[in-house]
Amino acid sequence: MSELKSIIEALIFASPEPVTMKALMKLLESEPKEEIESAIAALKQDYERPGGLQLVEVAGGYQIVTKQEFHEWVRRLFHERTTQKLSVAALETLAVIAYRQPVTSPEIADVRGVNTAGVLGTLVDRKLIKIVGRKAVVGRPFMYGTTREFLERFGLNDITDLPKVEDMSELLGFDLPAGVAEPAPQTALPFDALGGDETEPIH
Amino acid sequence: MSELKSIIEALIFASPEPVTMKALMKLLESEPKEEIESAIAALKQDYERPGGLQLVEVAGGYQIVTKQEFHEWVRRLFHERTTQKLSVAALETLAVIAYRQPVTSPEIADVRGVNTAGVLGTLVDRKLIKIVGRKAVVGRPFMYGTTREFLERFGLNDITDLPKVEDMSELLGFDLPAGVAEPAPQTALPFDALGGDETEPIH
Amino acid sequence: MAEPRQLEFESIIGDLPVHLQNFDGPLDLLLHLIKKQELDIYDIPIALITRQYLEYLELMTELNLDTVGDFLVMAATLIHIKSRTLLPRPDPAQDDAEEDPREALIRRLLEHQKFKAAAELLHEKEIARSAQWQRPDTVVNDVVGSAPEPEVEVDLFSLMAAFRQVLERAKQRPKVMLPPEQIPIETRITQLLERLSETDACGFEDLFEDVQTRSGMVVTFLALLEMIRLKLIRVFQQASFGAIRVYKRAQVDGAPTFQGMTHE
Repeated sequence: MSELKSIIEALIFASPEPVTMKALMKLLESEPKEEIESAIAALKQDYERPGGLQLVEVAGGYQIVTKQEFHEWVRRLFHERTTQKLSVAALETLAVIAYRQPVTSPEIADVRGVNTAGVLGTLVDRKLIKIVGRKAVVGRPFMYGTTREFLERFGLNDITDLPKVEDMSELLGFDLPAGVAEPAPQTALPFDALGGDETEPIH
Repeated sequence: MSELKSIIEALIFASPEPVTMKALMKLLESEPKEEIESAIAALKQDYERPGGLQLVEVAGGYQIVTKQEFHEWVRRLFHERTTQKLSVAALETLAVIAYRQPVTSPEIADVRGVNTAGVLGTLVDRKLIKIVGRKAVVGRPFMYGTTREFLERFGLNDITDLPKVEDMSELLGFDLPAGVAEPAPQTALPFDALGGDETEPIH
Repeated sequence: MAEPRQLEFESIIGDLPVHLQNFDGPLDLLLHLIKKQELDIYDIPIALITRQYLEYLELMTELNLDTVGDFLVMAATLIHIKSRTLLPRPDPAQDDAEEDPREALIRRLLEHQKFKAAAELLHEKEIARSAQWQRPDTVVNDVVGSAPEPEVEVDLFSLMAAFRQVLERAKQRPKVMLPPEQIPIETRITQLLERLSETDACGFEDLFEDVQTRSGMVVTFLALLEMIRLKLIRVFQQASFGAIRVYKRAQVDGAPTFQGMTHE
């Protein structure tokens, strides 16, 4: 029965786990076991055709997966995925740099509450941030700032064009926790840090 | 070329989101565009066969999903749907944004007759809309537009895929006489607002 | 037996349009009134509709609904339109640019209606789409080996939202208490001596007037103890729990000297 085969295919495709015969019998309770079995046999045969997918038996159930021979392509898909998007950690780091620049790695880690050294490399590779100088403190850490590409990407004329935290709360209808929007030294949004005197520009 | 078709099928299957032509061209850089296009055409035809799965075009890309007609069967696999429902207010606000984008909060409130700030927050949180720029008027209010997630959720390929006004007469229960349905600057439904000159696009 | 009570309640609002929560704003309510009476949207009997609208508004006010505000503006508009219909029409030859408020209202109603319909069509699309099931992510984990890191689209909003997220998280973290800038005791002694030189004696509390922080108070107190030891001041209390007064002392021979004093 062709419709039964199609239903089983849809079920196997959509199930987060391999679908066992037992599960199928429960889901298709009005169908006799033999009918289900022969539908599965027919489906298996369907998947013998050339194509990118295969029907495998795993953990006592059935599952549709890509064929082994294409694994390299699939792997590549996940590698390439990172051109348009950023991980949450990278985006947060970028946000801190955008609003607080110039800022050092320890300072970013301090605001985010986690170490972000690895992410900085990604952002530099993507040309969204660059090293803008060194801070005149112990260890002379690099200071990071956003690039021209960053401005272009976000459609900003210059960095003062970034929406303020206050704008966000007003327009999105949520309140910022008290103190955050205030220009306290730890939370200040503005760009007063740009070209501050503790910086040593490179070249 | 049958192998190319298989690779594309594997990629579409494995991708967590619809695979665009652009992404395919990047992944398969050694293949000429025409080859990829004809492979996709052939794959589309393959999916015309009876079965539980279909190849759909959504959010500007291709995706393999189960056929609608088996929805009830598949639903049995899950205890409940994980996607949350949208309220009528959210849906109506979304409609205004979808057809009028880019559009500001006061403009939306004007059409809906109520302030929608709270709903906007919800829609932003659910990634169905996003800020796309600021309007060059007093106060420089944010302009909102729909996201890729919006297209995915509603099964639209792109924004021109939205149901047309003509399809609405039935729902409206009356005909729109000439003059009223005319695309007057303030009342037009279609997509004339996209890229209007008073806007400052963000990307 | 809740039923009779409910009936009673329904009879109160029986001749009123509908359930209150059904309306999302004044345009919604107006559309409902028009539809319910099968009125022609292009030729609304303004007197009738205004009366019904106001009745409804009155009920809302009685029930103390907090959305009344949105509805008041529309009431004003309706009354304005109604009053205009009572006035003699202006000379049609005199074409003034101002739009007829009635036409403006009709336009808004149609517009609103159109988007309600659009929302319905969207909802149909949504239902159709939700009947299409996607491959669950777990299957790909099996293929690729590990779950790819969740990623977000990079745009201005996500950037802002990320920053807000960081700030909120920072807010929730217990603050590291940095030792506040401390005034050295020597400096405080000099300050206090200056203060006492203006008056020969003052109240003990008065010497704390200019400090706000706890640490400032501690420093002031330590400074006072030191000043007593150096015999720079004398402290008197009238009675138990009485006011404490601080007197400046002339320098006493043989007393340890305070290094910070400049006039020595």
